[in-house]
Amino acid sequence: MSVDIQKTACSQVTFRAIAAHAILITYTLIALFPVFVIVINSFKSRNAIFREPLSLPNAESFSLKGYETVLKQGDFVLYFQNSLIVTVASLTMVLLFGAMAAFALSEYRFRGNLLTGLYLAIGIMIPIRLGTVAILEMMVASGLVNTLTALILVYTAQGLPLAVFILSEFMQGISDDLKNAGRIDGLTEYTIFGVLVLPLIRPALATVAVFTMIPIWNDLWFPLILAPAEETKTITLGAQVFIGQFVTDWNAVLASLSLAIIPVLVLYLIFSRQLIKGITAGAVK
Amino acid sequence: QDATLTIESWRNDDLSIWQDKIIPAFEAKHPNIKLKFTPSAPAEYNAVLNSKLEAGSAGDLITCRPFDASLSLFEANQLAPLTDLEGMSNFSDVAKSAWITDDGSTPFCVPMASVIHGFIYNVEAFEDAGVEVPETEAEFFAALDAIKEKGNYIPLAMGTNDQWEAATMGYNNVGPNYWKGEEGRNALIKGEQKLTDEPWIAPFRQLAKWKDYLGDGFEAQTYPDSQNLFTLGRAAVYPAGSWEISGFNTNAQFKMGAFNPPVPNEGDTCYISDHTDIGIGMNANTKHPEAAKAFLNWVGSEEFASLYANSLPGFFPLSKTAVKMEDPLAQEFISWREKCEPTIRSTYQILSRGTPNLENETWNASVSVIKGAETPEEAGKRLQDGLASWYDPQK
Amino acid sequence: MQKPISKPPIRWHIPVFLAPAFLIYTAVMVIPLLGTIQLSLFSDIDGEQVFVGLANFKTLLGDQHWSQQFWNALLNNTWFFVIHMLVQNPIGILLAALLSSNKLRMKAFYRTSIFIPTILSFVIVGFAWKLILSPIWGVAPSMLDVIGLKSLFTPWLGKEEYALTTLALISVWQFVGIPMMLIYAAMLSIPDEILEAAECDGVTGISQFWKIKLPLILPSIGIISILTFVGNFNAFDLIYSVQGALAGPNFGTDVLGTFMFRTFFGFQLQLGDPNMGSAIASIMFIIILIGVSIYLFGIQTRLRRYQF
Amino acid sequence: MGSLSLKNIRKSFGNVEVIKGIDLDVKDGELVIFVGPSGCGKSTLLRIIAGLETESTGSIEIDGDPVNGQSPSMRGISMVFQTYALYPHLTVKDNMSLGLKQAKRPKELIEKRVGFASSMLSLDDYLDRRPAELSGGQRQRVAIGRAIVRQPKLFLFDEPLSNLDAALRVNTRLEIASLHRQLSATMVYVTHDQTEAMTLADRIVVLNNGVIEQVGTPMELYNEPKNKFVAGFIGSPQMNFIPASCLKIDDAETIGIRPENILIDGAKADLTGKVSHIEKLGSDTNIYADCADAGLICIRLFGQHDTEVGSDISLHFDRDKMFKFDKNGDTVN
Amino acid sequence: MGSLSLKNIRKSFGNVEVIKGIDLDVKDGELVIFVGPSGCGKSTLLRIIAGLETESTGSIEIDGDPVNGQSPSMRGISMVFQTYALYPHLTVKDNMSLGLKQAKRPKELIEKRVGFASSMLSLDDYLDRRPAELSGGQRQRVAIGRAIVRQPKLFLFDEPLSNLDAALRVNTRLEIASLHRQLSATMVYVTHDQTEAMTLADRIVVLNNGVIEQVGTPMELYNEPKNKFVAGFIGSPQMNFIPASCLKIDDAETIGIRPENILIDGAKADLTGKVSHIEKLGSDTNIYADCADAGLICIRLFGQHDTEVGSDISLHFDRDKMFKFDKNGDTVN
Ligand SMILES: Nc1ncnc2c1ncn2[C@@H]1O[C@H](COP(=O)(O)OP(=O)(O)OP(=O)(O)O)[C@@H](O)[C@H]1O
Ligand SMILES: Nc1ncnc2c1ncn2[C@@H]1O[C@H](COP(=O)(O)OP(=O)(O)OP(=O)(O)O)[C@@H](O)[C@H]1O
Ligand SMILES: [Mg+2]
Ligand SMILES: [Mg+2]
Repeated sequence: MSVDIQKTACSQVTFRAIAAHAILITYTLIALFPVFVIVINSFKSRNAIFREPLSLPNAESFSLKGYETVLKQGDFVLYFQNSLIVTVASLTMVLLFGAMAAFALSEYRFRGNLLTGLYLAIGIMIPIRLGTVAILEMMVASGLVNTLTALILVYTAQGLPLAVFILSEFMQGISDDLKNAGRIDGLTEYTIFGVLVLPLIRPALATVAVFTMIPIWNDLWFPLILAPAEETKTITLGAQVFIGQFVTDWNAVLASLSLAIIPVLVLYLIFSRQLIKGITAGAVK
Repeated sequence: QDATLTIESWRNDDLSIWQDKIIPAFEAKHPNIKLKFTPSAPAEYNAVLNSKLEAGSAGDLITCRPFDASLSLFEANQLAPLTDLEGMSNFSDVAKSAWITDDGSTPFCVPMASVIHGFIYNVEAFEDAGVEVPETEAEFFAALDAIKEKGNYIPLAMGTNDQWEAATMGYNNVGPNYWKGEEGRNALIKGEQKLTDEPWIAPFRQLAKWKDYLGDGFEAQTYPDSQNLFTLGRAAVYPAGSWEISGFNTNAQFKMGAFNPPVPNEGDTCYISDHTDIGIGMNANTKHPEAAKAFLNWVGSEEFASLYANSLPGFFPLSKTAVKMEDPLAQEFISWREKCEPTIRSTYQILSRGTPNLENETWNASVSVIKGAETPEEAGKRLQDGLASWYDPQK
Repeated sequence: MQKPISKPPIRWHIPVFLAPAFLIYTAVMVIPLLGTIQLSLFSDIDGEQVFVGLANFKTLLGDQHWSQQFWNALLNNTWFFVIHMLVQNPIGILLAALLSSNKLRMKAFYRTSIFIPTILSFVIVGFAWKLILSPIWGVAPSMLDVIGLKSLFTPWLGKEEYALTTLALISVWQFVGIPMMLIYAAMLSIPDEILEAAECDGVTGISQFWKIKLPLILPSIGIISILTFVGNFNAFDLIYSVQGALAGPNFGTDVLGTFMFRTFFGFQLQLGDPNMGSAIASIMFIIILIGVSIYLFGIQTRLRRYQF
Repeated sequence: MGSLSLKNIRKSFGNVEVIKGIDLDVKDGELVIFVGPSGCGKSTLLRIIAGLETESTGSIEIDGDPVNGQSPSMRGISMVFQTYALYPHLTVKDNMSLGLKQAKRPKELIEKRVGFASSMLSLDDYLDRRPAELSGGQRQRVAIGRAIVRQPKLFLFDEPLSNLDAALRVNTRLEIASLHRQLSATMVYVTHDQTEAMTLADRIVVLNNGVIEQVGTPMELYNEPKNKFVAGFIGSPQMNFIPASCLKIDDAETIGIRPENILIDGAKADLTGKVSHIEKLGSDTNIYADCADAGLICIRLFGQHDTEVGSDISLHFDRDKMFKFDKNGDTVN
Repeated sequence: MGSLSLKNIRKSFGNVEVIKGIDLDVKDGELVIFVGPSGCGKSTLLRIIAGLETESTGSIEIDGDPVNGQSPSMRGISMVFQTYALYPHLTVKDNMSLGLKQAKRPKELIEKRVGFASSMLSLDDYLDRRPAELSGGQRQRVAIGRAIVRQPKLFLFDEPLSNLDAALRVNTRLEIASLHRQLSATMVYVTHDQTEAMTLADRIVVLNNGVIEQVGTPMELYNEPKNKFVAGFIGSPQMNFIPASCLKIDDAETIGIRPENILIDGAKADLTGKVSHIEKLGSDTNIYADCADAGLICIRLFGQHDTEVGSDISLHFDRDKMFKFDKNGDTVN
């Protein structure tokens, strides 16, 4: 009898694992199928895309035309670089400033705390796009049009509210005793923030980084308006050239956008490595 | 003095033509003027342009949408008046009508091109079904029936997902034959006809019949889907605008022909939509007005007309001087100017100034009618009510 | 040496922590947006901006043409949100829960794969799904055919009755990574020992999720709900890239975002009307503000947070 | 330099008052130990001294300067938390040196101090581990190490040795004592361990339910407890309390006698009972006798003894070492 | 029903082997106590038994059934964690009853058990609080309560009393002992407290550095330690170790003598020295004498004594109670 128990125990465990894998694999397929469709089609000729959207590229349908077009048209390396600079710089500012504000809001009680929190949260509620004209006027006035700085400022402002919102939630989870230990150790509030709190909310920072990065990377609107110049074009804007009024060069669009996935994917992988289990383990009883 | 001019445009499609042909041609003549063509995506063009103009960061030369969109820019002092531009004299009043103040006194954009509506067909499909190019509505439907019967081709390549094809390549394509082109259009503007009148309902009646000839699932068929369907040789007839020509030429592997919208009865005068579509104007705040004017004058020249028309078959020059088309399909389209009466799209001038917007409503109505969700009469009534709600002559 | 009793010193670090975020945010976001919102109280009369008070709002809610579109958009928006709450968030939580179970292999692979749709641009997402769901190119029909359900196929994106739900599901597909990531991050911060204690208590598997993990990640679920709410009521890009600014079929997928964009920036022959556009934006803002306030004051204050 | 003075400190959590008016003066260089039942407010009081909890009323002076409202880092203290509160992402070494680094002390000094602390606490092998990879006792030692490397004027220890084994505990205790002497630092120390309290303290503060029951040197508390509570709390096994009536004494309500002051003596029996349970500790033996009216009485004998459970036993109380308590539990002289 | 058998258990963290081959049989209903220096692997071993840590090699049987690879919940155990591991979102009451609820036990039973545990642990007043609002000792008691309400066949306690005060500790200890008898449950218990180990254990397992040094009843370990390590570890204050040469004994390397077995006797002095330090515990007095070659020697006297620090002292060792150890530290008979 006892042996039976063990067997069922084991099989229950494996069953659970199999069920978990089954669900995850199913969902992974759902998630990846459309991506797969895009990627295979970016390697096919236009006719093949629409004739047999599901088939893999073969000798006949294989074509790098899309990629060739992309590389010929404009300076894609530069566009990549611009996108990367803008994304990374805005991210850094959003994470740093956002975490600072979140720390102030979640750690200290002061008059106007709630109000400040609400004020900063309002930004999540209105799309910044609505302020376009005023932003553009401001950038024109300060001579920032067609500079990456303009984009970085806008994206920082755009990303901050969400970052503050999410980070302050996570910061409340950090043991008070830990911060207190720091205070007693003579750490200033700044070092407590930098040395204790920031490392401990790494998972949250990674999450926020990912959330912030995606809309920045994929944004079309502000590059179009604030920095459409050749030298400051971003990759998404660069890809937009292939979407015409009547004729869209799907090969090129697919190719350029498939290419554009790679850097975000890399950034994502970098950040998701910060999602570590047990970051606070062993801290307190 | 040296100047660099930036051109705002929604014509992503033309980027290489500008870079390879037009700009070098111009710069050869004006060595101290440099041109930069910076198109943005067509769907965002208006919004982007307005924002930039408002903030003062827009380019020197501005590609003009026809009618109100540009008129409002002019009224906001963002487009410069071009009354005394010499090049303007090369254009007829009709050509200028899309970019001129309502009183007809001040033009503000140099007309560049118009597009003509009609039908492009797959010659092999017609041969396969043994049908001839239709002249009348009856022949048209007979041909479609025959193709459908034969079953090798989808008779009509059109979808309703994106909505605008139904109105632009449907309603405004076949419509002028019923409302007699300019005559009906002007009557509508003056309030002498209503959208519930027969000439305005009849095109809907025809559209309602199209449903049976469209492909399966046309409700979700997008505009590129339709293009692909046709160029892949799976559809016989494509309700088209002339702008498709160059794209179709590269993508289709079969012989194509074109016919103008069939007339209701044999012997009727045919009308075509020859729509003024693209103009170019000058940013009122440009730092190089002289250079910009030099360019605009050049746009009015014969050289430009011929260069542009032949680089972009399907976009027909509007200048008075006749231009010879090298592309046979384009030549076919432009030849209709001689046998038929041209007109522009019915909703474009004045009638889409209010809310509800007649153009947008027409898109929606055309789709509903094709799908059978609305009868032609209901659609007409809805459009009329909408228009009457704000347009005084129709009240 | 007796020092005088000092008042608590000014805590300079608080303004220092807040300042950078506050300044950038105020300058680049709030002030421009205020300018825009203010437009809703004005009207363009003969090229002059004239103060008209709440007239624009009256038009929006009173004029039959405007109000019909508005309510349609609001209703669609609500449905859009409901689907996300019912589908996206449970799936996201489920996936995160599965991923955070300790012994699972290939975690990183699953996590990354499931997140990939979220990093795609709307252009690609729109293209891919239109291609897949297109009745013409046969991806979805032929796949349904394989499992013998071809008869179920209809051009979902083109039918008024399905289009919005289909779009919402596409959006769920795209964004499920977000709740997943957030919940996953929250679950990571639950100390192992608490879960071990639960194991010993016989609280395992699903009941461990309900009784231990879920209460501990409740604040994150709150955040997700509010983010979903805000995100959905601001939704625009996906619908715009799949169905265009007119949000067809027959405004079946029109949400406040597309309605506002169309009005504000104009579309085709329709000229942009920043005044009415910002009136719509203001109403959107108010709706969202109400939702967020309900959350902040009604729910968030009641959610307990636990320190680990 | 490191004196501490508390005046009428009170603290409430919500409606519950947990510290109910504490007055205490700790002299410079003194080592004061707080003892008291679990939940009586020891940790809270320590946290108030550290500035981590704001007192509801009352004033605190360190070194003669009022520090109310001052931040913990300004007060120049070190604290060992009952929950350790280690920095989970830092190695043992960094946990210990962070405070010094922050104070920009020279590298060599930091090395030296950390080296000293880690060898004193036998942590040398673990310097590069993170807290999660340590055993409970090792974590506790890191927490102690972190406090002592900073050598402040005032140390606050909250049960710093509770997870250490006997040998290490004795060692660490001795090290803390010598640290105390060397640095002549003031220390406030919470412990549950009688031995620790008795051997380490200059003075012991007995807390109960948020108030101070008695303050005094260990021997004062042991020999002259002010009341029944203190008498029962100090000394292990606990003092036996017997209704005075059982012993026919009438100037008191209750008689207290420590287990070690009871003799087993058939001749002069004050009470008789039956052996109910025996605890052999090796060096001593505790015998529990059931004495009818007087209840369970514990007798502590030196060395190892074999007494059969259930056998009869006669107890003689050393009159000189008896304590008398009145109705309120106060000591009667 | 609740027997436990460990065979050659080993466990490594990365490269470091912390459990180095443990064989142990615990009989049904036995209370076994693990003692050993901090970091020797006690908690790890307990966690391996619970199934929370997978052994690198070896097999575990509970009730005669191999349980390797089984999940903790299947093993029918209760555990008190050294770090408490309370559910932060549940009240004290819910913390205790969750396991029973999960097992779908009837409401009344749950009420009864929780009521019993909370009154036994003096937690009645705190039933509706959450862990964050409790003192350290209160948290620890909740952790104990949570383990005992489930009444499993095998209890695992990791230093369950370390944060309790003396009185409560004695009480809880007695309650655990009676629980043990009542339920005839098997218990494995880790403690650092000598008294706890000596009084509570059926058998004590002395662990050192991942291996078992000796297993036996408390008195066996006290009276017949197998080696110097055990001799030094059991008993407090620690046994004194003196080089055999100092006493002119040559059949051993080292001589061990417990502090309580040293007499102060000028007549029969085995060693002389100077008093260097005195610890007064009230009931006993520990005198530390500096004896030149023999080093610091601790003498434990019953009762209170006043000896001046610095005075000369002569020590006499009870020959019968001396332990002899060879070079390897093993006991010589
Ligand atoms: N996750 C881990 N990674 C690496 N080493 C570990 C880990 N957990 C424990 N150790 C090490 O294993 C050894 C045994 O740890 P364990 O917790 O079993 O000790 P313990 O006997 O319970 O000590 P204590 O009495 O201090 O609680 C210790 O030296 C510890 O540093
Ligand atoms: N945050 C809080 N909210 C409410 N009550 C609290 C809070 N913190 C502590 N208490 C209560 O205050 C009382 C004193 O707590 P404190 O931690 O000072 O006790 P302690 O003397 O340190 O006990 P122990 O010896 O068990 O650590 C306890 O009864 C506890 O339940
Ligand atoms: Mg405490
Ligand atoms: Mg341990």
